[in-house]
Amino acid sequence: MIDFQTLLVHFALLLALPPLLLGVINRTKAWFAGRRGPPLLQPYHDLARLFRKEMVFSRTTTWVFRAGPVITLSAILLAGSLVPFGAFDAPVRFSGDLVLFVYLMALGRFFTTAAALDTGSAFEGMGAAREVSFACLAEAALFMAFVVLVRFSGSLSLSPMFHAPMIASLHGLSAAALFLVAVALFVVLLAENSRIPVDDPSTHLELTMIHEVMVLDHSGPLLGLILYGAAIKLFLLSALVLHLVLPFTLGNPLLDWLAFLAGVGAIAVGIGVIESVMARLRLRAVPSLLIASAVLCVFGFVLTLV
Amino acid sequence: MLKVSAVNLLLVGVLLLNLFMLGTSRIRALIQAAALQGVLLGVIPLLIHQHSERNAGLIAIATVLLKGTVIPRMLRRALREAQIKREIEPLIGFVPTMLLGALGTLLSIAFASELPLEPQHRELLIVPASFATVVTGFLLLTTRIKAITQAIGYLVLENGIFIFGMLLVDAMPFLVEIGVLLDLFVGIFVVSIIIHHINREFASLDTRRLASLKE
Amino acid sequence: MTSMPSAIAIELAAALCIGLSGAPGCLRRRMRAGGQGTATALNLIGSAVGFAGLVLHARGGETQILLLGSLPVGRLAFALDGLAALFLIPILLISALGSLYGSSYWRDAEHRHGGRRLRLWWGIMGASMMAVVLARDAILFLIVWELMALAAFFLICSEEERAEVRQASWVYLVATHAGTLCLIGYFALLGHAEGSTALWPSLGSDGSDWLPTSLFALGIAGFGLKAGLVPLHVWLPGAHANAPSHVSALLSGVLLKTGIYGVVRVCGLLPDPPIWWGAVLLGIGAVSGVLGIALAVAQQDLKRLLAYSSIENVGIIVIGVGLASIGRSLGRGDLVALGLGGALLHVLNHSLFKPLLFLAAGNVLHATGTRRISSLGGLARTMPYTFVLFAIGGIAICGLPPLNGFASELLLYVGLLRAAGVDPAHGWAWAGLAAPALAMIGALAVAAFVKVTGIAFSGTPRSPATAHAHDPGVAMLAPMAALAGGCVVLGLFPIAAVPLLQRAVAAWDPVLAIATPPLPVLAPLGWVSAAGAVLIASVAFVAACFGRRRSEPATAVTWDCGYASPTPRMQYVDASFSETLVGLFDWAVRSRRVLPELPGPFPPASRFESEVPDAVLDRVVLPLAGATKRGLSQLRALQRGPVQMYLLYLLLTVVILLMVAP
Amino acid sequence: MNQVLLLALIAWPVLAAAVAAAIASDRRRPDVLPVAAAGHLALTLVAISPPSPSSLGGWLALDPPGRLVLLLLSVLFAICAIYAVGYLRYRRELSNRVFVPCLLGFLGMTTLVVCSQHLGLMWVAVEASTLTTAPLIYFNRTPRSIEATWKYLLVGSVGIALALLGSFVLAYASLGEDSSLLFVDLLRRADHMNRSWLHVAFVLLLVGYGTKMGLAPMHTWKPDAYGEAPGVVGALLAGGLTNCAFLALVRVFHICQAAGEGAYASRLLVVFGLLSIAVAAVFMVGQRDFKRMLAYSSVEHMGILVLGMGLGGFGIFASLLHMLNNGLAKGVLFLSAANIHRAFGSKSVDDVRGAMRRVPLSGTLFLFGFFAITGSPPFGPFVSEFLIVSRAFAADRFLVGGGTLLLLLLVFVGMGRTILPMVQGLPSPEAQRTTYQDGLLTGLPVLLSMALVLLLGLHIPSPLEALLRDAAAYLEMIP
Repeated sequence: MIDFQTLLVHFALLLALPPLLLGVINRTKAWFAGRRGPPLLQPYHDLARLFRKEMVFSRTTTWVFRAGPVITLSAILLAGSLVPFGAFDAPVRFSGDLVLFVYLMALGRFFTTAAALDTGSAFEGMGAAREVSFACLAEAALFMAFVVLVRFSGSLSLSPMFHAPMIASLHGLSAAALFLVAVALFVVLLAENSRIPVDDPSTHLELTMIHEVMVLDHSGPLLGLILYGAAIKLFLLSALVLHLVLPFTLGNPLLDWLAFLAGVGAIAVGIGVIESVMARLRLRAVPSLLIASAVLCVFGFVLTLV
Repeated sequence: MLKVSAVNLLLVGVLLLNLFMLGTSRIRALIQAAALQGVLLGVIPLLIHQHSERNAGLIAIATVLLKGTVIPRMLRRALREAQIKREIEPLIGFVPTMLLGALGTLLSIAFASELPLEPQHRELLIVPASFATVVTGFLLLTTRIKAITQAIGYLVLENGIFIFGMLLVDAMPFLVEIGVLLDLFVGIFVVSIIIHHINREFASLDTRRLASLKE
Repeated sequence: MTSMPSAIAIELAAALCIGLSGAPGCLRRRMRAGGQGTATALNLIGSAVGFAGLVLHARGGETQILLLGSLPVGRLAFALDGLAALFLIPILLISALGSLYGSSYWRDAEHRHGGRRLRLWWGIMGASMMAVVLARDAILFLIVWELMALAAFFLICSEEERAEVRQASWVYLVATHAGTLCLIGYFALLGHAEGSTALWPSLGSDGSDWLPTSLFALGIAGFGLKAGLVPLHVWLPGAHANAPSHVSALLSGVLLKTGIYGVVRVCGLLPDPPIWWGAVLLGIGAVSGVLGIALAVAQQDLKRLLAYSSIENVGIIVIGVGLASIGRSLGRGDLVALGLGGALLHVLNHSLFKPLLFLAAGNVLHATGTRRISSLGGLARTMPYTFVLFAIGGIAICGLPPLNGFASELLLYVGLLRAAGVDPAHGWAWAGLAAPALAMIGALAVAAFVKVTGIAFSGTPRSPATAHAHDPGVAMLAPMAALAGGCVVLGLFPIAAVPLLQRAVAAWDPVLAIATPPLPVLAPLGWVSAAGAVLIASVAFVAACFGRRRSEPATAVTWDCGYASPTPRMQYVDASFSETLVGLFDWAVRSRRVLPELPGPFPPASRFESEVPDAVLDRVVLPLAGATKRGLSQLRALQRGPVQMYLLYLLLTVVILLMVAP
Repeated sequence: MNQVLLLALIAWPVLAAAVAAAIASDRRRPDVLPVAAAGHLALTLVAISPPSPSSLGGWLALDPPGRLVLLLLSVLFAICAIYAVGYLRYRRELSNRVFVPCLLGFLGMTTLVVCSQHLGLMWVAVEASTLTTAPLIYFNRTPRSIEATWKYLLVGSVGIALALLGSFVLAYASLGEDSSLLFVDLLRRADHMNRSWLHVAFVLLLVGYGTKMGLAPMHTWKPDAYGEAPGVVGALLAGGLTNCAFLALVRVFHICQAAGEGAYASRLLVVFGLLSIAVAAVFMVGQRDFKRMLAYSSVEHMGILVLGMGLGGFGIFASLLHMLNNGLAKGVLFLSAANIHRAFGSKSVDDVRGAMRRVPLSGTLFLFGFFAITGSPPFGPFVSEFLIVSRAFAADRFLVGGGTLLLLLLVFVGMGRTILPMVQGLPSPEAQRTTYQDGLLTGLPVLLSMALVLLLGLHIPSPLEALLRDAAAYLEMIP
């Protein structure tokens, strides 16, 4: 079902907030490094600049190269309309929308990687290969987490699923299960957005291993779309994780909105902290990290059986 | 009663001939023995038939003629044509074959004693003698190398079966007896022809040369 | 009611028309281009008639048996129910489109020997497959089943002068015969249990428990061999790779489905099957799916890759069947509807996009003469139409919205999650574990098809033949366009397929089907359409935002991090692309590598090679066969030649038998 | 009429043999064959239609199983007769002065086997047929063919000798008032028979006639004989002579059943059946000589015959049906194999490639013959083998049924590995030098028998079905 009054607020937040998240992360990292760091709104400036720029295309590229960022962004936006923010249900929710959510992400990945390969550059091929390879495990983990939540909520829609913890978390065992799922989801978040310890977005482009290297050849507005889409993806997953770390509502809509913003900000800070205190994993170690998160979810699943 | 003992006497002779055939090392002697055995067999029907003398007589004559004279002559001719050493070459030595033959005879007697007989055949040695002769035939067939000795083995095998036929000399129709003899004759005839060809193609009757067809 | 026999009659007429399509060509004199047009026309007419019959059946009521006479021990009994009708669609569709494609792909001019024979068997295969789904008698079923198998054999070895084709067709022949023997055992046992050769009976559950179990095992083995379930898939990759491409399309798009059809019928054997039947099927399906697509990712041969992805799709379908069986054991109609409905919808979908992909591969093979992905490249520029069609197929087969693959996988996900989470009291939670497996399959499929589109079609050509490739004529593109259209339509309006699915489910399990809400209520098919529409709209919108800007953008050489003149050989190749995943699945995939040794500081030119043998065929079956042969050849000593030995056998036989005589 | 019919049936081929022997020219002589075959076929059709003839006071008669075998024999001989004419044209270098009369004599003797209702007479006929076939095997006059003939003659004769002993023992077992060796009397007096003598008799007869059939382990003569004999002879042996021996065995088995010893006999039959299939499978795997491979296939199918007979019930019907199917399919295989042999000048698999291109008709028919003989639908053998397996399951002999299926798979693999490389691929240049081409006389008979095999798979004509049912009923009925 769709309710339009939340749709507006929802999309306003969805479109406006994500770059800010990046700003928060960067500020946190700078603070740890003892720098002042860029202003919080720096990402907005970057995007604006990119959208003004000219584009340069490699001669080997085809329409896939241009379509990639566009389709990816649209898919992510559509997925965004399914995610409940804080105490509020998502504007669009129906039984089975979790599948649509995951598969829209996959659609985005398909076109990002296809566009990367379209340039015929070895670097971007490498990035694409890693992206699709790690996604296999990340998606399995994500779905395993969803299965646990489905068993909690008895529903197949993201909004009830992620609001279920409010009721369920009273029970001790299920609290443990929820904790496992929360950790797993956080790992998935880091992997899907290629943050440390999976990938280091802040290194120089050629040296990053997964996401940034895929977009080497994109320039100007297309690059802007890509970065913007990535930010939205980060925002969405953080919103999902948020439900598990503060599984309650204050009752008052305004307070709830504030709580939500604060929570998302806190998660961003957390990401920043992790990026500052941890080193990047060896590439070979990444699969075991993701498998571990999937296994956590399986444990959670088993806990729901007893 | 007298008949019975006479028949048994003949059968003992047959058994002795079996052992001799297994033991002898000369093909000519082997043929002689087979012929003699044939003659002995020819006499038996005359002794044990109850009625129908005419048929028994005819069978006896036919048997003596075929087994005693015609077939041995054919074999001798084959032997003469094939310019080969007159010795029998056994796969396993003569003494072992004789021992096997003796063992076979004993087993046949034991086995025959298991089987129930009609009252009029109780005293007769026919069944053990028949089985023993069959075994002897098999031994000749399986332990001798020359093609012609195998033919003789087949002849002895047939003799053994013929002995068993004595039990049914009344039940078995004349026509069949003659047919059997005729088949035996033709069989040996064809065999000797093949032996002739073997000798021509391989310049010997050594069946060890006949082993090119195998897996 | 009365329309039913006529519907069957129409289908049989269509089968006749298709079956004889190749015959006129053979009547002509040799070496004269024979009846190519006739064959295609007859195929098209036949399938048109067949579809008309299906429409008639959709109008008319329930199933009736049509008796046409008798066989030595069976009857010529046919019937058309919802399940059969659904499986008829791919048969009719692909045999028509494939023959249209083949009419210019496999010209008599180029294939003097094979041409007419191929068309003859093509027709026979189409007809026999129709008969397989229509047959209602064990003997008749076995006859048409084997006819189908033999036709497939002759189609696979169309190019028998090539050694690898002969090898592949031989492996296929052994596999299919093993399957047939399993089915002979199955039907013999069934006849023993039922006392008749009528199909498809449902046993009373009071029968002794081992009988249904052994029937289930035999049936799954026999039909699984045809469907290509792991580990029975050994014949599949070689056959699909070495057959002419439109034949590959027919094999993968339709032939495998007859195996699925059998599996579905076998699961319908008991009114309340033990739950482990469904569990076993779920397991087999998940394993087939994951291993199939993992092996597909590792392949370096375009058509072998597609073949392995067929194994994956069969696995997905069998997951659905297993879910339906579980639903049957639990008495939950929603699981039956979602599981079987999803499986059958995926059958339809797969018979759209897999032939599309194989035909596209055929175009590539036709234009470049190679199936090696690593020697292709840049085809997106030289063969634009083929590329677009292949991309559509690829997106669809990954189950991505807004194309048709998504709808069927959605049904399966919903079914599995409902089994795990909704109404847990009457559920079977472990079914939930199949959902992540399905997700992993989907992600791996993305990897596989990104690899193909990226390496084979994007970038720059890696060989001169590739550089001068070009799109084929409209006669080859039109059938593919039709299939692609099907993918889009079914992707945007999956509701359209619902009535077919409902009828099929009802035919499979009438009892539960009545008490179950319709599919659109159980699964958000309407939302799928909406999401697809919105997605397309938003893409259009964002694209428009850019379309109106700027004139022609500047072009440059690909940025290779400062290296100014990249060569085609510097591009990423498929083997390196899949290296990580192959490493991840090394326990199953076991790739062979030839590493170069680099002596000294200035090593000479050396090469690195890696290949991926089939996990089962090359590592289990063939070594086993060799060992068996060696073992048996030891026994040949029994027949060394000396006649004395042979006579001894007689003597020993007699003696032994007399000893054991009572 | 009714009296002389059978005499005529037996005398006619013998007469023809005499005529053939009298003809001087090698060119003209073979033409006797089709005439004789046609006459024999006509007489057969009269004979198998009721009322059933009998003569010599019941010594000659046609029991229901006999009708079947006679029909098969006559049809197969007709097919082979046409083929032989064409074949002998390619073998002008060899005199057929012995060959043709022996073929006809073989027909006469096998007919006698089928018609004889007397234990002793039947034995005489079987032995006679053995002797008439020896020269046929020796037709090629090569050292190898001598060896084959020698082994065939020796093993066959010894086996037959055992059968004679068995006949005597059986006669002795039923000795008593008004006892005779007519089957009717034996059946009538069956329940008075002495059990232990009966067991001995059955063992000896099984081994004896089993040798003639080629059941393992008495099959050893078969690959040699079939491998060296001309293809047409192989077809007649595999489709005709072995079935006559089978008929003899079946008659004895029938007596055992009548005597209430069916269980014992059936067990032996099943054991020998499975053993034969297994041995055949073992020797087929990796077989390089395709004529020897056909010989092993014949061993296998003899095993299937006795297996079906031993399983009883509708297994008997199936076994009789399989006898027809196997006979005709063997005709296809041996004759097409002979053509391929002519075309490539070798019977080693290593030299034969691309038969479907070199001799399209023979190659294709050989391939389809392979599919038929391995029990693939829609050919005849599938129906009978399916029935036999079903019978095994119906009789709760699940291991027997499953084992049979496994062995059949092994056989399929073994045969296919040998046959497919022969028919597929491109023929070697040597193959083009031989003069042979498929002609009307060498192609049509093969096509004809293939058509019959296919027909039996799809539809059994009602008269034939009636014959089969009578025969099965006759064998199940215990007087």
